[in-house]
Amino acid sequence: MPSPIPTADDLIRNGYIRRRRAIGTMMALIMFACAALSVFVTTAIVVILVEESWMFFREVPILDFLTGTMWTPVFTDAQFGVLPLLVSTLQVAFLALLIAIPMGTVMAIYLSEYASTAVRETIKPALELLEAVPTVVYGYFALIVMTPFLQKFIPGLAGINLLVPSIILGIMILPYVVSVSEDAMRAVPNGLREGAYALGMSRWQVAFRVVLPGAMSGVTAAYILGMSRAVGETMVVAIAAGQNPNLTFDPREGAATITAYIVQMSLGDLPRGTLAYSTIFSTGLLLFVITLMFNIAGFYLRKRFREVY
Amino acid sequence: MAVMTEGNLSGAAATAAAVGAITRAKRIDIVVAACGVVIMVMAMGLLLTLIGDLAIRGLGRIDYQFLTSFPSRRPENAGILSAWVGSILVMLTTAVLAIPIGVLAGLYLEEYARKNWISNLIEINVANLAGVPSIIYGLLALGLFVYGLNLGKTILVAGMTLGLLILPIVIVSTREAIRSIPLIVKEAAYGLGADKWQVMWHYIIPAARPGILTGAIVGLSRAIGETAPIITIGALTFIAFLPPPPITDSFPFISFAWLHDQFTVLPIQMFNWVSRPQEGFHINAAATGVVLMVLTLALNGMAIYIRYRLRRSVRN
Amino acid sequence: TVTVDGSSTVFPISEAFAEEFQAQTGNRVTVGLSGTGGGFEKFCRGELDVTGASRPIRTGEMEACAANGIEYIELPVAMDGLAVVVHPENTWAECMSVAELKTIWEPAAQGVITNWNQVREGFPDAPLRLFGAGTDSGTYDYFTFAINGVEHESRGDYTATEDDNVTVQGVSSDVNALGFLGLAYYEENADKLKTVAIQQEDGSCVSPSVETAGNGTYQPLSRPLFVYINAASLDRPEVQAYVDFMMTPENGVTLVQEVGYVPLPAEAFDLGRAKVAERRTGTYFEGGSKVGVSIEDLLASEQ
Amino acid sequence: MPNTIAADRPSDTLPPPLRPEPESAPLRATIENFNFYYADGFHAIRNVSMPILDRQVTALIGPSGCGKSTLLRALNRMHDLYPGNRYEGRITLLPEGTNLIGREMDPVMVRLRIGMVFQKPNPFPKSIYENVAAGLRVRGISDRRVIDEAVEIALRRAAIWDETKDRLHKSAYELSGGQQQRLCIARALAPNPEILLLDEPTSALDPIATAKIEELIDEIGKETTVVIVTHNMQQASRISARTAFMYLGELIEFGETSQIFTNPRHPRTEHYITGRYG
Amino acid sequence: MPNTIAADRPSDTLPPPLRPEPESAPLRATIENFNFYYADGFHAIRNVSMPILDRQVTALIGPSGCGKSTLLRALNRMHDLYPGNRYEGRITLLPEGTNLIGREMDPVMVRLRIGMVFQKPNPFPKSIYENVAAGLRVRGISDRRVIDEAVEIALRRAAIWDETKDRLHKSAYELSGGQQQRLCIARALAPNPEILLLDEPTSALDPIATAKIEELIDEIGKETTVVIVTHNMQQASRISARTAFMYLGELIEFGETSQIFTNPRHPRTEHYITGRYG
Ligand SMILES: Nc1ncnc2c1ncn2[C@@H]1O[C@H](COP(=O)(O)OP(=O)(O)OP(=O)(O)O)[C@@H](O)[C@H]1O
Ligand SMILES: Nc1ncnc2c1ncn2[C@@H]1O[C@H](COP(=O)(O)OP(=O)(O)OP(=O)(O)O)[C@@H](O)[C@H]1O
Ligand SMILES: [Mg+2]
Ligand SMILES: [Mg+2]
Ligand SMILES: O=P([O-])([O-])[O-]
Repeated sequence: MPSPIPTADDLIRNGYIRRRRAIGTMMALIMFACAALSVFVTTAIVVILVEESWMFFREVPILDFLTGTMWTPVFTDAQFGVLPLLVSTLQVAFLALLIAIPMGTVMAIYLSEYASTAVRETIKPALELLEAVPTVVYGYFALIVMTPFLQKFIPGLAGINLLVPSIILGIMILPYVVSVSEDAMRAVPNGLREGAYALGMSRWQVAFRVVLPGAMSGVTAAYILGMSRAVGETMVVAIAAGQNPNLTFDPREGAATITAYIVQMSLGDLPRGTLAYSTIFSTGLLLFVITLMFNIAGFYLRKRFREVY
Repeated sequence: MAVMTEGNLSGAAATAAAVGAITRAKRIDIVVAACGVVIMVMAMGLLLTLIGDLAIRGLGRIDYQFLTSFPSRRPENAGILSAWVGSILVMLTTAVLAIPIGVLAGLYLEEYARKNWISNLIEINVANLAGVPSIIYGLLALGLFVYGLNLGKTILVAGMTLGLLILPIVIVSTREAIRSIPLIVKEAAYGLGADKWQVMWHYIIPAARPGILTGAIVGLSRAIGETAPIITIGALTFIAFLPPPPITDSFPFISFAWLHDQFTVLPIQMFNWVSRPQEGFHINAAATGVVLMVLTLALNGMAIYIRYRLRRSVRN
Repeated sequence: TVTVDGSSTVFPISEAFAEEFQAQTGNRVTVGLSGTGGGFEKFCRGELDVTGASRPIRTGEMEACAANGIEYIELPVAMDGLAVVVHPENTWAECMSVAELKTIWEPAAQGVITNWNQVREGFPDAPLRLFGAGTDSGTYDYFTFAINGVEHESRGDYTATEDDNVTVQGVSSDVNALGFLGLAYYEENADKLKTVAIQQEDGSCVSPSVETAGNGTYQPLSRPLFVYINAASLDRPEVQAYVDFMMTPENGVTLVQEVGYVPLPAEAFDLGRAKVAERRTGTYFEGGSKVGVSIEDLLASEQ
Repeated sequence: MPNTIAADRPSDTLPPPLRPEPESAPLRATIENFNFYYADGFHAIRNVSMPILDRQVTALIGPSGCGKSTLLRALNRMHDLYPGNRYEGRITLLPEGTNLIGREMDPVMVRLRIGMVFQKPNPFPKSIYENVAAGLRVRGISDRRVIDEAVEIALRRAAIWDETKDRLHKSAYELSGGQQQRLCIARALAPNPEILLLDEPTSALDPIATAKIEELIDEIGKETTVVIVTHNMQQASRISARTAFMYLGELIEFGETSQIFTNPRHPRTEHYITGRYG
Repeated sequence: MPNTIAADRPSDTLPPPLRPEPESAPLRATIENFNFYYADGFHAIRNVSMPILDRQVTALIGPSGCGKSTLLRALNRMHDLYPGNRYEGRITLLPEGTNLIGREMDPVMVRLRIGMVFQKPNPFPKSIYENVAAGLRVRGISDRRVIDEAVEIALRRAAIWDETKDRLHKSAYELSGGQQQRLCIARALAPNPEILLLDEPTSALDPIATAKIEELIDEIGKETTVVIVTHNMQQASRISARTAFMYLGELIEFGETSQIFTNPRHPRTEHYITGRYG
């Protein structure tokens, strides 16, 4: 009785191998297509942003766009200086980082150098919940709860201001900063820590003098990627920082960010082909370029710390 | 120890001189640890305040009626039926689109791609996409899906938009899950004579499932709370009906008409209600916020649980 | 399905109609919130059956509709007032003239008028923070027309929002703020805001209210609200039914009142129904807002 | 004997490696002038030639790092999984005469012919039944009865049928280490491989499990060609017919197991089997 | 000699470990009845007693896993970094007589007295200068001149001054492996530790770097008490005055290095140093 189990030669003869190879090739192609889709998405983003803001930049020279101090594109005296939006965008991101960097760094150090495994394993997921809260919810929390509360302590704090959304954003990106920098700190080899302890260092000295410098490129990546997130965050600023394109360096005042402007314009109907429609793409393009720079810088820094150890 | 010129450094004297420094260091140590704890408590405190505040304002409003009614001009009659159904349908579309594509892409990058400039480019690209602001995806959707392809402001478009948004999350988590599969399992599979795709399909994907699932859930929980891209595609509408059901009573029993229907989702409904003048609607908004939070927290909890189980099973 | 979109001011009315109509007939109605201008854009592309408007159709929009062969029937549905609001602790801006408001809002004020003391001598030296409707809204169009004299022209450096609640929130939390919004929004937030009375031509100061808006004494900021119906859509029974539903006094009066607007007198509904039945298309207002339109004028418009 | 301390540096005075003598027993494969380079350029196997006897157990021994695993894994083209590795020479499968490491040879085809068991038991995270059936499914077999039968036969041959027959559909992870290794052997046996490769299959196991598996290999070796890597010289001497001794990537001596262990020709072989360093 | 094959199982017939004889040379520390348990309960050091001679090099040798590193790391309380580890017995620092592993003893204070160099060079991600200065800064020294001088002395003692004096403020990562290890020695030497511990300091290095470091240890051992773990027996015999041979957590034999290597008293010591298994 021939064995029911085919030998390799049987499999060749009955075409099974050929079929399998065909399936394998096909799946490899499909997989490649899926991976390439991500490149296509980026391309599509760039194409759409450039194409739709083409009309805008035909009317408004790029230099005027980037250096003008007044942004009133849909009003009678139309001005197309994006600086008010850009300044408040960067201001919010900067203030958010001012909160997230020290807090995040100390917390990452605490988790990687001080906390026991049990504490770390409990805190990290709990922190992630901070990131998971829908941003609309944060937005109203900022507007309705935080602002009135802080107005009691900060004189001159307008009801709609840059400060409160910055604080909220800082807390929102905190878990991200913590988790990326903690990863970097944990990648610092134990041998380095032991070397430091062997010299008689105490924990904080090991953490700040050895681990932190050792993890610096990863920690910097965390800051930069956090910055990118803060720059791109939308609903919190749209709701709580207001929609007035106000060129100000006083965080107690409200001012529209790029994202807030886009949301505000989208809330109405934007007929395609109008200048108003193209403004959201030109500002969107600017936003994309900024975050792209941060993201790529972050990518390389992260990659570097992975390579060092 | 005659060679030692600095007497203050030698032997026991060094220790004595160091005592001050040590005491100081110890104090700083305590301060740093305390800072860590305080910051943690502050962050968690904010989260709890937020949840608490939302719950105080909205929890009382949530009842059967609220969950099963359409929006209404009267806040006390209004409900979130169309919103949560819309959210679920959009999530479903998002999941069906993003998960398979993301998994296959992750598989390709981790197992198939040669290390060359193309794979390098794709890698940078995925890392960048993960950081592209969600509103940019909204602009992409507006320019490409709504106007470019004329698909309208439908569930399908929302699903595709959010699908693209979470694609990098799925890709990254898939890659991490695959990377953590022990080499010996993979070698065992190849050793049996399996070809690459068989190894992927029968061994790698099943083994990576928990990791992929966590990533997908985290992605979906992010998508469910996304507001900006949905606003951008223009879906701020009073919707007091449900899309056609996916299952029909006549052949072929399955209908995809719902994909092309208009919709609303929870964050949009919340946003809409907050912009009403009446206080009653603000309470409804808070209640919607509670529902939204419960959903995202539940999804995240699920992800954390799966990850926890995964870790335990790896340890064993 | 009946598709309704347009003015956010008219939205509560449309929503009420839609809700009741759906409950009674089972027909589906979607109501969007694109603002008057946005609504007309879509309407004239033929995407809508009904669009709400807080000002009459503009010439440009009429042309767009004509270009696409869209014929429309104009129906007034309610009267509304625009309220100029300040913080309750604002003690100086009790009553302001149209000229003063124009000083604040005209295009030339952009980047120039930034302090209260530039508005009137005696006003405090305090920053002036402005809130108001976005450019897609009829509220904006009507306000600019009534105050600045030219529709759709104003300064641009203020918080321009399609979401009136932003204005409520902004003004109620800032002593130095000034904003304008629909009367309904003010009434719901009367505890957080204070209205500024408007000095009439005769020198008297009139505060906005349902009464003064309805009887025409609050000028120039009371205005009619409209819906425009795509004439071709009326061939669809559900659209016809929806319009009939709107033009029934029980609905037209009670629902409008319920959502906080000034309803039209009963005879307006008969006129409206007749107009629909005869498919009388076009606009009475010939291309733009008119100041000082009273209920009587509206009735005349339907003759 | 202080000079033995230096023995871990290869001495230059030793005779060159012995070439294997021509075999009279029937051959299943021959390795000819085989060289292997890892991706980093490391020359791990140096010009090895040796026969593999049909239906016999061949043992590969030698100190850690000498290239035993590398050679074994070359036999079923495991190295192809990692880019940059390079084969040279010829490994001929007999009687067909195909070159297993030829460029035109699909590694999957090689692995369909040659099964492998690894050092650490590595069952799949599936049921016991599915583990054994895995190799059959890969070959496109889906007939339930065929699989049932093949699974039983394989589990019996791997001497683990009695322990598993009542829990075939339980997870393989519930088995002990020794049982898991026998399961892996069953898994490799199920599709009837032409050659079975075993890489230190007992090194992770306790003596009792080891004894069971040795017995089993003895049994299997009667019907299947087996190549086994082991660092346990008693094991090699107990179960193999031929033994190859490798050192620093070279084949030092190949011969009948009894001869290698009682009368090694090369001094380094002798050093190694008598338990000295290197 | 087939019976030596079995030598990797501990035989029951061997004599018990020898206790070290009383030392006549001056002592720097004594280990008494020392036991160590890892957090998982593993009893890694079993009742070890031995002296550490003042200004001499003491070598710890023994097969892999016997507990050499564990014992060495106990001497500066490295195990305290990982919760759950347990010490028993006494390690007395002389002449003060303080118990290094006493409960009331602060591990930081122990580490301030006893320096350590690890198997793999582990410079800090800082400049060469700051690496050497690190131990001084920890001790609250901030006077620039004092540090400058101490850095130079330490680098000279570690025989790396010439190679680094022109790039003191460059990153330590720019040095070669051997230079990094000498830098780590300089770092440990800079604060003048009372005892210097070295855990296989040359195992990651090539022969030339190794020779340099051996020379250096020889030099250092004249003025500082050194304990070194090594798996290289030639190294132990070359640089140490006393050698301790450990096996499976126990101290088998302790004595003068020359005696241990030429005339071991315990058969297991002999087996080990003559290069046999186990
Ligand atoms: N992936 C690799 N890349 C480069 N060199 C490798 C790789 N794998 C193994 N080697 C080297 O090849 C040599 C042979 O390794 P191999 O694993 O074959 O030894 P072995 O004889 O099986 O040893 P053991 O008994 O320890 O398993 C060793 O020197 C090893 O360091
Ligand atoms: N953290 C730990 N937890 C539990 N057991 C451990 C731990 N570290 C080491 N061991 C065990 O303690 C024993 C002694 O280990 P140690 O590192 O001291 O050996 P060693 O003599 O230094 O060996 P080598 O020469 O390989 O470095 C070993 O059996 C090891 O497995
Ligand atoms: Mg091996
Ligand atoms: Mg060690
Ligand atoms: O939304 P509006 O009514 O202001 O157009």
